[in-house]
Amino acid sequence: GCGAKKSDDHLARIKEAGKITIATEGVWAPFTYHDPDTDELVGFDVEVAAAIAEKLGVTPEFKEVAFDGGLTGVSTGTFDMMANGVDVTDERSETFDFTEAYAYDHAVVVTLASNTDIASFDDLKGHTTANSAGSTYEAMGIEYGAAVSNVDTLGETMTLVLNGTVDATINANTSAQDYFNTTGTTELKVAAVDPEVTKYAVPLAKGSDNDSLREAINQAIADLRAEGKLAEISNKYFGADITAE
Amino acid sequence: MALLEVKNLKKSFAKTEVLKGIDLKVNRGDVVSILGPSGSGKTTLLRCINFLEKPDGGKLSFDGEDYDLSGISKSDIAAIRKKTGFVFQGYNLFANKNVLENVTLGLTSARKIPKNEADEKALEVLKKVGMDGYTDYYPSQLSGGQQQRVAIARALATDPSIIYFDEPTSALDPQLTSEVLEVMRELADEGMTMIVVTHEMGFAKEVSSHVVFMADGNVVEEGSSADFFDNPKEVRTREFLRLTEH
Amino acid sequence: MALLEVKNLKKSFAKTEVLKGIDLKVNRGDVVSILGPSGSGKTTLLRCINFLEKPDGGKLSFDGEDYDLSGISKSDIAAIRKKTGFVFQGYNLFANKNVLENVTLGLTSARKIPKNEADEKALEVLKKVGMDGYTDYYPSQLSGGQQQRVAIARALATDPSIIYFDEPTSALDPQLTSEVLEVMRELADEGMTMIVVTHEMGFAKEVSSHVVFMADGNVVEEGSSADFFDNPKEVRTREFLRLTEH
Amino acid sequence: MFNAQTLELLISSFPKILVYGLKVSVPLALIAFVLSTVIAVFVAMVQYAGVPVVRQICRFYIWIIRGTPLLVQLMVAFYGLPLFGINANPFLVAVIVFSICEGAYSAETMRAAMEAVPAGQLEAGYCVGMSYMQIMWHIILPQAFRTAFPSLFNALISMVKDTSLASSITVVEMFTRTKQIAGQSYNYFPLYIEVAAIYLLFCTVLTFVQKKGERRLGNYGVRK
Amino acid sequence: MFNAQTLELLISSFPKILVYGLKVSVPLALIAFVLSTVIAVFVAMVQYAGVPVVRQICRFYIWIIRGTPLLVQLMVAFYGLPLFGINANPFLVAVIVFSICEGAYSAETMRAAMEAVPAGQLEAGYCVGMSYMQIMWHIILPQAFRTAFPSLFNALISMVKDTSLASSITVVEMFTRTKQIAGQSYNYFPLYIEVAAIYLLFCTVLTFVQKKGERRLGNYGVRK
Ligand SMILES: Nc1ncnc2c1ncn2[C@@H]1O[C@H](COP(=O)(O)OP(=O)(O)OP(=O)(O)O)[C@@H](O)[C@H]1O
Ligand SMILES: Nc1ncnc2c1ncn2[C@@H]1O[C@H](COP(=O)(O)OP(=O)(O)OP(=O)(O)O)[C@@H](O)[C@H]1O
Ligand SMILES: [Mg+2]
Ligand SMILES: [Mg+2]
Repeated sequence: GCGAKKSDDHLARIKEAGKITIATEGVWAPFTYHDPDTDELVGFDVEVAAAIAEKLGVTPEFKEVAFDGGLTGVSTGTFDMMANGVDVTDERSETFDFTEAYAYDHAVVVTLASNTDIASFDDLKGHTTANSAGSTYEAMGIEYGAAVSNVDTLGETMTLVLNGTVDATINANTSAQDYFNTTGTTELKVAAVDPEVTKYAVPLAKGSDNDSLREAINQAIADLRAEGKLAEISNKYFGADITAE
Repeated sequence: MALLEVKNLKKSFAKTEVLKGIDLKVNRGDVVSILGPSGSGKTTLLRCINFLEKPDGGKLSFDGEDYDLSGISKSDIAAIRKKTGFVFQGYNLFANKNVLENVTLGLTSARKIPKNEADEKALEVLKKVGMDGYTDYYPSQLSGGQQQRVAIARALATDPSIIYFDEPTSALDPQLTSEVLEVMRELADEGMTMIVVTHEMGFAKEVSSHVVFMADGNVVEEGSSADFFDNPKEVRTREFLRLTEH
Repeated sequence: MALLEVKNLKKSFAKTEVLKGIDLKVNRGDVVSILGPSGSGKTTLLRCINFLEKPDGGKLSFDGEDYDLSGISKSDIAAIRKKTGFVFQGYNLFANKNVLENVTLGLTSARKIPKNEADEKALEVLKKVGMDGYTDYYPSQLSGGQQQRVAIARALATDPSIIYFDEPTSALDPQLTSEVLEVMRELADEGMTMIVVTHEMGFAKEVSSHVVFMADGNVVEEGSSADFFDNPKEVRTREFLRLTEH
Repeated sequence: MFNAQTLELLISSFPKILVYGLKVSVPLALIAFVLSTVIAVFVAMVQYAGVPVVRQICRFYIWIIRGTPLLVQLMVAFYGLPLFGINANPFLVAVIVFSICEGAYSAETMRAAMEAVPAGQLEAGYCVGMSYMQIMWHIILPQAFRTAFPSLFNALISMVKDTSLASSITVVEMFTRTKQIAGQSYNYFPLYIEVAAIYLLFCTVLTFVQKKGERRLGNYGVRK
Repeated sequence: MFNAQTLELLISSFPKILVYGLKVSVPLALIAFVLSTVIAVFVAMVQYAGVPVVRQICRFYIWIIRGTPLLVQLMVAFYGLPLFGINANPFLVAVIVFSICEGAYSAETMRAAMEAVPAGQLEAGYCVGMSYMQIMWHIILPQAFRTAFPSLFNALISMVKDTSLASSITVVEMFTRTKQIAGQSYNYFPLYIEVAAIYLLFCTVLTFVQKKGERRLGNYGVRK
């Protein structure tokens, strides 16, 4: 409540409130989206975050928000954490303190099934790709010498490939597979897989205030992994276990 | 032969008949004053013979050609307008053009006269109305009397066969009124054909050759200026003349 | 004792001195006409004594109180305005209010008079100017003469000690002018104190008790109405009277 | 892309999207419209009257607000406030930010409309003994409002669509709701057309209300 | 969040963002502004003159365009065109869609401005023998443009910010560029403030140009 002196420890405050606020987009299947039948917020990240909250002994309170807003809110303390398939890089680790990874993924190149020009990431040089601005995949495209266009959502990127507007898109293997499954398309294929691993983790605001919370979440992830819970959730959404390295 | 002759001109707005069959004849060199109470249709008459309003019926003969007023073609309208000038009660100078451009625009744009010729002509007519010192003023920088004199110059510049004036002095104070009436008096002396809607009895009496008195959309009385003022025949005319002499 | 006395009123706009030290005295029941050429400062004088312009200097005594014109307080201005009425050349009726509201607003809003009393008073003054049949008309639906009569009613409604008129008929045609002058004549007959800036020589001659002739920011000549017109002393006055008789 | 399945999706999603329009987008825009108009009237009056210091503050407000993106304003308000210990409801923040933003634009509209009222109206008010505020209230503002009304309503119509920016501060409105539904099937295009049609519906209704309102406000007997 | 590292980020990103403003956002807005004004003049003239069928088409255009979100218009154009075998350059599509969208709003502004030119100006033009188009060109449009200029410029200032919507059709402009940079470190907030400051800079310049332009267009000797 207002006026009462707040604890200096984030975890203590969360426990005191009995709830943890979790930012998530809600528009990105199968990580965070609305179930077509029940309309409820579901997804891999949503269930993992709920399981973490349970381990912390508090109720999860999801806040659906655009990606930029979610991260900003974590850094300013509006949200306690974000669960949105946020992938870790060194540079981002300077802005946020990340927990241990709860899932692993690989970047893949998606092209038209009929495409024969692109069989590896190196083949991207001189071709056009599309990705959302600021994503890891956009950076990869630039790195491999592709001309990158920007759009907002996975659906739009795939549309561009299908239209022939761009030659390829780089995305998470998980997302690409989900797109293939959901839409049933046979016109697209995975043309190349990046051996490098992408780590999904929970970003927390910088500062010693968060040390105990990070510890607790790390512990929760370890426990959930040991219990097989993470694998269970992963199988439910991806038909595969992506939670082990 | 008359320069302009109107026969049985009719005009209604919605349900009200504003002109109920006007006949009017103007010879070259005539100065015709149109008098009448407010709402009698004087402005509407002038606007109809220059097609700013569409007449409902009537015949017009102008400069030897005959036209059917209700069915006249766009090109005939354009042709007649090129031979007439119009001076509005509210001047209607082009707000975005200076004095010189106001006068030359009808020459350069409508008649494709080269700019230097048009400027020459404009200076000539501006001199006539005493406004040649104001070529680069905008209308908003001039007094009402000055604006009206420029409007007269604009009408003169195209060498019209006839000029229509709609209450050219009614928005002016007495001194400015004198200025403008003086210019019109000179035009009359030079033989310009004019139709003048006016409330200035002095002007109507001294300058005009004919007077037409309208009421309720009809011509009630007309005649030579001397006859009309010295010897009005109709009751309505006498009543009107008495009232305006307050 | 005079109802209103102005001493040495001065007013400049930017560099030009428009009023160069005006003295003016008005007794209860006087009707003072102010004449003068365009630009002589007549309007500015009226506007200064009702504080629509801020005077640069001078003394005012009004209804027994003395004020310093250049340093007068807001509350004094408000107090004086509640005892005066102003009729503008351009009427300035409230465009968003109908005739009745135009007249009552000064009562209900400025003087907190109950609505029914205000309506009663408004109908009384509207009747006086012959406009009681138009209570729910908007200004834009009235002719110029009708608007000016409503403006007079609006000024009358607050029972002012004096009414200022600034060329109340100059925007009107001769017939509408007669209507308005008639109303003013009646007011004069009833003993209303008035200052009237006008170009209507007939009105100045017949109705007013005093005439003030201004030129270039000075009072050139003043006197009783009869003296002024029959026997003007100054050259400028005579010249002016000659010119306005075109 | 346009097959039976898509049609079914469009039909089933229509009420879901519509309800977020009626529940979030339209109320947000309407409340912000009313508040922004209040702000606009105040700011316009301060400038019209030339109140010394406050006038400069109002100019500064207009400069800053018109010069920066609404999205950033929303984020500064929502994520900046907690830094000062204020944890406001996101819908409330959205309402306030939209009001403040639209207020700056509308203030300029209102000011122009007030300046278009002839000076004689103010003077006539003084001459019948009314105070400045009485004249504003009874004479100047009603006339200015009549002039500004169509522009203000135009702004309202724009605002209904701009509410989608509120998704950056956790307000799920009609457009974000559409994205949620589209995210299930990756079938964005048809759903975007559908939401555009719903916006069009709202705007048509608002345009109709505007026409009625213009007539209601009256044109004071002026023939058009 | 605001530490030495953030400061360094802000400094290093400033030129990167600015260059996309100068290279994309501002040119896009300026070109679209010019084209939209041409459209607006045409559409306004058609309505002013009351050209029968074309007038209805113009009303329909205004209704559709003002009623639907710009984002959807962009996407329909960009993703819809390939369905007809047209693969247009995204910047070109953005220019066209922004022009068409802004054209609808500006057309209403221009129409109101034309209707505000006194009818006597048209009549006086006829009376000196000018044709309808000559009167439009020399008299009505110049005066209307002078009146509409501040509103049109307001729209331009808004458009500079709205260019960010072009990101949905692969055009990287200033705001998307900011997102790209922020995406590397996820340090959104400070960078958003920075981009807002750059927008403010542009808008300040545009406001200045507007003032100059208003003076240049002249007010025909009217004292203000
Ligand atoms: N556009 C119009 N629509 C409807 N009625 C009109 C229109 N123009 C004029 N009238 C009406 O036609 C009648 C004649 O008007 P007109 O202006 O010709 O009179 P007028 O003799 O010039 O009067 P005034 O001396 O006041 O100028 C009036 O009753 C007027 O109300
Ligand atoms: N607000 C103003 N700013 C600058 N000059 C002004 C202003 N008002 C009036 N003047 C000038 O002051 C002088 C006197 O003007 P005023 O309107 O008082 O004259 P007037 O005697 O009423 O003339 P008229 O008979 O034309 O109404 C004129 O030269 C006029 O240009
Ligand atoms: Mg007339
Ligand atoms: Mg005056």
